[in-house]
Amino acid sequence: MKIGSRALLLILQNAPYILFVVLLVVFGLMSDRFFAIANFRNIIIQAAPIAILAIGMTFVLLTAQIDLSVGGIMYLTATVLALYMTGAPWPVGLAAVIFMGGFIGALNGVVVTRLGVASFIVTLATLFILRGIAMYLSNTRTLMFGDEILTLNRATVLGIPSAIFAFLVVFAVAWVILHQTPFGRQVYAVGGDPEAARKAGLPVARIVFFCFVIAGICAGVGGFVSITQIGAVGPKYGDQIEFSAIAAAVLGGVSLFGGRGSVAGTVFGAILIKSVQNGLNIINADPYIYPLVTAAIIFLAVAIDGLRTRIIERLERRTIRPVSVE
Amino acid sequence: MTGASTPFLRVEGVRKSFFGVTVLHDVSFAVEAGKALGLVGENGSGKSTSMNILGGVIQPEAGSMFLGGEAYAPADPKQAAAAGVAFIHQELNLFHNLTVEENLFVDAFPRRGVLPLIDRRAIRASTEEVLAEVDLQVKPSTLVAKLSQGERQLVEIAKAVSRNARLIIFDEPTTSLTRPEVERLFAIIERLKQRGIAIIYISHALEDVISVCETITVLRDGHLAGTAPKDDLTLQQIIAMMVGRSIDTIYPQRLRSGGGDRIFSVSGLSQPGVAENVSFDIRQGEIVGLSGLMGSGRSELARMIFGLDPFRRGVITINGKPLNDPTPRSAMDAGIAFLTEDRRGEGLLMDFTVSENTVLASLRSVAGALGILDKRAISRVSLDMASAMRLSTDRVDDTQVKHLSGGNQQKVVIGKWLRRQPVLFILDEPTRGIDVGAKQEVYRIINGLVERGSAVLLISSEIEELMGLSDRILALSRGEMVGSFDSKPFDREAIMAAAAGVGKLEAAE
Amino acid sequence: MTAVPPAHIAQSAIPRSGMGRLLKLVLSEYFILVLCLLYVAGIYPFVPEILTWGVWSNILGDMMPLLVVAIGQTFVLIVAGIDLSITAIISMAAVVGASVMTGTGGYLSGSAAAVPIAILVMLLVGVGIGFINGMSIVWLNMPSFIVTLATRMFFAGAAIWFVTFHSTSSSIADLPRSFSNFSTGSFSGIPYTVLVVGMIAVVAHVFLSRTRYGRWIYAVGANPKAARVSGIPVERTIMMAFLISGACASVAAMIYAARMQTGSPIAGENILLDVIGAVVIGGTSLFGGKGKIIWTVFGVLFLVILDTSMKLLGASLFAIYIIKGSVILLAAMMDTLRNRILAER
Amino acid sequence: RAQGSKTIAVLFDGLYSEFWVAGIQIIREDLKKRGFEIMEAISDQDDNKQFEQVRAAIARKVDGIIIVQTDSNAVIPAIRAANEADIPMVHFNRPPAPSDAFSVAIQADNQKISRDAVTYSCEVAKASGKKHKAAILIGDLGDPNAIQRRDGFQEAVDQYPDVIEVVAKIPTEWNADTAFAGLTNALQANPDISFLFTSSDFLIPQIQQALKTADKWHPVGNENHVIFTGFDGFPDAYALMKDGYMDACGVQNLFYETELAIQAILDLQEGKKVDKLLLDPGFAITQQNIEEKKEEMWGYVLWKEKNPG
Ligand SMILES: Nc1ncnc2c1ncn2[C@@H]1O[C@H](COP(=O)(O)OP(=O)(O)OP(=O)(O)O)[C@@H](O)[C@H]1O
Ligand SMILES: Nc1ncnc2c1ncn2[C@@H]1O[C@H](COP(=O)(O)OP(=O)(O)OP(=O)(O)O)[C@@H](O)[C@H]1O
Ligand SMILES: [Mg+2]
Ligand SMILES: [Mg+2]
Repeated sequence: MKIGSRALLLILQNAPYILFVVLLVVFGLMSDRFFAIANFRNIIIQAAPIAILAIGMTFVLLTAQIDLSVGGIMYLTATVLALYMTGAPWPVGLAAVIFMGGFIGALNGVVVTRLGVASFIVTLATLFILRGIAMYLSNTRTLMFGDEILTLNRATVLGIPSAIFAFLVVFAVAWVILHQTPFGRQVYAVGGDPEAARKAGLPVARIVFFCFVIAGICAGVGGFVSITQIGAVGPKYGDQIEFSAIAAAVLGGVSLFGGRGSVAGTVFGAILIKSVQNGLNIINADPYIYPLVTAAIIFLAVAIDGLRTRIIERLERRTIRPVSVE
Repeated sequence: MTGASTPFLRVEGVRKSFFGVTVLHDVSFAVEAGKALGLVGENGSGKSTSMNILGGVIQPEAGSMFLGGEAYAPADPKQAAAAGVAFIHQELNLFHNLTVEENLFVDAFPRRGVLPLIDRRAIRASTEEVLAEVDLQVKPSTLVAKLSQGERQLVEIAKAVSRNARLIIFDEPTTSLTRPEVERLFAIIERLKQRGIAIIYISHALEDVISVCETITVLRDGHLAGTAPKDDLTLQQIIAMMVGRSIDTIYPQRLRSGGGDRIFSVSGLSQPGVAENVSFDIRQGEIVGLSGLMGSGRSELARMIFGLDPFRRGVITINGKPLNDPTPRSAMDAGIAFLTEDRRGEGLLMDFTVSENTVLASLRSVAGALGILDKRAISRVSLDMASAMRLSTDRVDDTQVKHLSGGNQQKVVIGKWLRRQPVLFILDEPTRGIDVGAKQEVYRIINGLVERGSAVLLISSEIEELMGLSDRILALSRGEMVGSFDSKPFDREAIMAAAAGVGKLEAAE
Repeated sequence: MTAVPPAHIAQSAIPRSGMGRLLKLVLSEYFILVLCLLYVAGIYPFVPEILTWGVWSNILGDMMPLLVVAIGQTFVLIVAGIDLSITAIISMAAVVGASVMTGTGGYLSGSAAAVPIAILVMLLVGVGIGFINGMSIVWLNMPSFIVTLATRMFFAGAAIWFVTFHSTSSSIADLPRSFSNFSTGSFSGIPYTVLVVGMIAVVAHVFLSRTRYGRWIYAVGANPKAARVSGIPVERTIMMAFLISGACASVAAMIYAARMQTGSPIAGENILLDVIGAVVIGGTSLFGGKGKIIWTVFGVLFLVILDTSMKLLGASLFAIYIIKGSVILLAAMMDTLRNRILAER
Repeated sequence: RAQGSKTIAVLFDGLYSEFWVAGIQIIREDLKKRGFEIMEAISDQDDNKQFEQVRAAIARKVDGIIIVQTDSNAVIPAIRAANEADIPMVHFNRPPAPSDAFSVAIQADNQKISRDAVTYSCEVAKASGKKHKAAILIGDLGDPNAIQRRDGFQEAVDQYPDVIEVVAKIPTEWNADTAFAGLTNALQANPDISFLFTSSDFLIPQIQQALKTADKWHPVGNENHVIFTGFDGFPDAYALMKDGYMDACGVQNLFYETELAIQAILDLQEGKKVDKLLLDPGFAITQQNIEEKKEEMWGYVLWKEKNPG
């Protein structure tokens, strides 16, 4: 009985990962090209921008806020880069993007924390505004990037493709911030119980503010990694990406009500989504079924997670007397 | 003030109002280092408010405070903590999604050198140290969500101790502690006093206040009703100061007592890990007390009967009819009412008005065709409830319950169930956190209920209360019914022994 | 979560003078309506047409589909959920309904029963997707955000796919006249759409504010545990909100399909954030337990006036985005300010 | 607003690619030159919104409407409304579905143009004497243009079953990163893809990136050259044609179409009779005919402006 329930618990606790593996096996059976190192590298490269974005989103979600403006931040920062920094070396461009992303995030953060407007509305409004500004600046044209940026896609650091490297760096920094710094633990505290956080003397407003700044920075960086891949920025750039970022985070176990989740889970969510797309590409699926399959898998993953929480709660329910063997 | 030494904390003429209503008028008191001040008063008399001012949660409109001889005016909780004031709130202030050690240091993590990284090893070490000091045996890396209420309380104390607090405020620390936990808490408070820490202790359990504190300050309606060394006061005097009249018998006499038809019964109720073969019955007009240690499964039993928790086996019968697979709705339809022990979490919609809460469990009775609600009926019904329960406000339609004091909130929860004229009323800790005056009213209400023919299952951790009210007392231990006492006067020791599971052990040997 | 300031505290303390009355109006729940008036007054010099009958009948017409979806969304937000699938429901209901009644190859092409059955089918699609949403949330313990995100993705894709089986173009045309009458016809001067949506709004308002089911919805949104202990069927209540939202979205699908005489899988594809924005601007809380139909009406009116004025101005896309975003932000900030003033009174 | 001047509503579906940006620009400038006021609106691929925009234009009593409708069926009520208000309406680039409502359509035959361009490429493939594996980047499946171009592609390759095998149909949702990822993945699955069609030239940067990464970016003549067919006739596409990376490109004659559209509006306003359908035959520009046809390619004209000399 005990061993059985522990095994069940183990399976349940790793249910999303098991689903992921099943998915991989299915795709692998359908195409022998799927199980290639190069393909996994592709998946991670392709997941990098959205994963970086979703990592930023995780900070905001952990404080029970939401940031719908990330797509707008991506679009505007990339547009500015394409228009005004054509000749600049890429590190300057990256720095500029980080700065701009952080600045816009700070604006979101100020309105949310100082004026107390719900973040959903604030970031919805800034989403419109940012996209509008970017369209104005670019005259709604598709802007191209020069070789300085384009060659980055094929560059490697220590043998690791640049996109993966960037993603690993962002992930590592985010993980350290969340788990090893006072700020990170306070993010969890604020999300877990804002009232208690206030009473405990935590600078709630400042913490939430910085989470928006981080989300902004991540949006800028994610956008930068994305443009090294696609080489251009057009009016649909970053459109609706906020939903993908949130979906990745939630798939990875982040709660929209704050205080629960981790960046590792988020990264897993992003990779899961991209694996589905990759697998469908590889098996040359009918284009019409892409959204159907993707939606079904997201649904399944979250359904399993919901079931898992329920069963684990039941298994771990406090017992006040020994459970008699039946 | 007594004593020659200058007090460690002095509060003078503090005033505070909310929405134009003054809730503290010129309140003054003082605490000496190494001594405990008891702060008592009815619900809503301003105890928590004055402590919130001390703790920097809110700011007073007038008055001054001195701490260690210096002017003290904390602008936020952080400043209060920095000045050495620790506040253990009535509603515990822990983060359930963080570990014990993280909770201890959440607002001031020690860092590793200049890097903004948490010095995990340092917090592990000092956490272990303070946990030992407060006698709490859990791993520092345990999530607080996994701790019991008592353990959480100790974590809060550990937090205060780890900060080298010089003044620790306890606001209602014992409401969810078992008696042994309470004793342990008192021992720790004693130790803290010996280390020169000043204590402010707020409680409605006046005996506890008397046993812990050197000095007692009484508040009434936000005014200072008096301060005196505890040796100069009797319990009766304190109560008289609190409520402005004297209360002789806390447990009012009932006209009719017990002995109607058997109206409710449970037989063979079992749920693995929670309850084992529980059987009992209740007669009309009878109050059956359910005693047991905290965590003995009394609340779970009540929740199973009311359909909130599942059970594997057993038969519940009410009014002669079986209640199969109860849900709260079917239980209610069968005539059961359930007063939850978690007033804030389950009892009330805090942002809603008194009248909205009052009718929540009996909407059908104020709804006409198509479920359309009769607003006038709702107001009337709620006003009736307010006057019957002697609620502090009669603006039932626009007072949100979160602005009521704990006792008044409790009255609203009870009132909302009384509307249904229940056949069986299950009361889980009906007087938790409410003052003597309010308690007496709740007792009066319970008696009235029984006199009108309802049956009551009363769960309480206050053995006095059980003995004062019940016609019969059952003892539950680890999910098993271990004793039944129906001869008044009750044998206090026997009940407690049974609840602790001792009686059974002895029998087995 | 951001603290929601207490909604209605001591409003009676305001003097009854003219100035006081204006202040009272600004501080009342009609605040967004006041903003609408101010906005119209402000924009009038630039587009005097804004005060013509033609424009207002357009505003009214444009409001209807948005409003009916927003009403459904209000229910969902009050039970502390969110329904992102509304646009997919609209798409799916529109194309399925169209496939039933289209004159070219519809299932019931030419039959007299085609239109009523198509309407029924559209409702069923809406309620069905609402049911899937509700079921997943209630039984499978899933957060509504992700459930409805998934159903949105699924049914938006399914609607596009569905059309390929019924039409060579990307939409299903040739809907019966009697159906498109719904958008063009009127009853003693009041367009049918206004009549229908108006009725839905009134019923929704009464349902929410006057019936015990309405109380269930608020209670569940405010505190599901307390609601459960009070004997409220929490699961059923959540389910009900999502069913209502699905049904409302299918009514919007009817309006769209009738108006364009086409079952298009992309009609109203981009209104999601507008709808939620309108409801929230109206004052309904995203965290549940608070909201009113009348607020939603004002919120939608505000957004449609904003949109209409942009159209009349012929503003370019970027200008629309910037102005719309700024005005929404401004409105939200003023609303927050208003609530703060109320709370401090 | 100047009194007495006439207003034309210019209602576009979206400005997602340079084609539309250039189109609206040319129309805008031309109308201004002729002294018209312009009322612009973009429907953002929402046919209901577009309907509302038409109604707003009618409410503003414009003197003519140039529209790029989102959906050929859904636009019909809008045409009827314009008919009722007696406002002439011209469809730029896309025809409405047949109906009794009156309006003038300038049509570029997406399907035919893409078929012609792809057919040329198929001939090239056939001439190589090898079999080719082909990939197509499909646009948004809800966008009729995307569907027509896909169908044109399909019709063309169906004529060459022995030469072309379509191994990858990549949905892009008109999304650059989806396209990039999709093509990369397709190349992973089928490293020997040697024939590529994109439903719009705006995806060129992503294609270039993906092919470069797979070491498949080589001009005509190189044995690793991927036979590449574009659509739209972007400046970029001209540059690639010139440098030999692209074999053929379906071109819509933008200048001709704008000219037709404006002329039609003017004629209608003067009460002249105009045909319901004005065709832009478009053409496929190929490595063979590039020199003779390039002047008709709008992308070349723009390219020349940007790269003088
Ligand atoms: N934030 C607030 N807003 C409005 N009124 C408040 C607020 N906090 C407290 N009050 C009011 O102030 C009065 C004093 O409340 P307080 O919490 O200090 O009482 P208490 O003595 O601690 O009571 P209890 O024993 O029930 O805890 C009460 O009438 C209460 O309704
Ligand atoms: N060991 C524990 N682990 C987790 N939660 C606990 C534990 N002990 C107590 N709690 C929580 O504290 C709350 C208070 O529990 P309580 O002491 O009232 O015990 P009970 O079993 O509910 O009933 P009672 O003490 O009334 O018999 C419970 O609702 C429970 O959630
Ligand atoms: Mg208190
Ligand atoms: Mg209990």
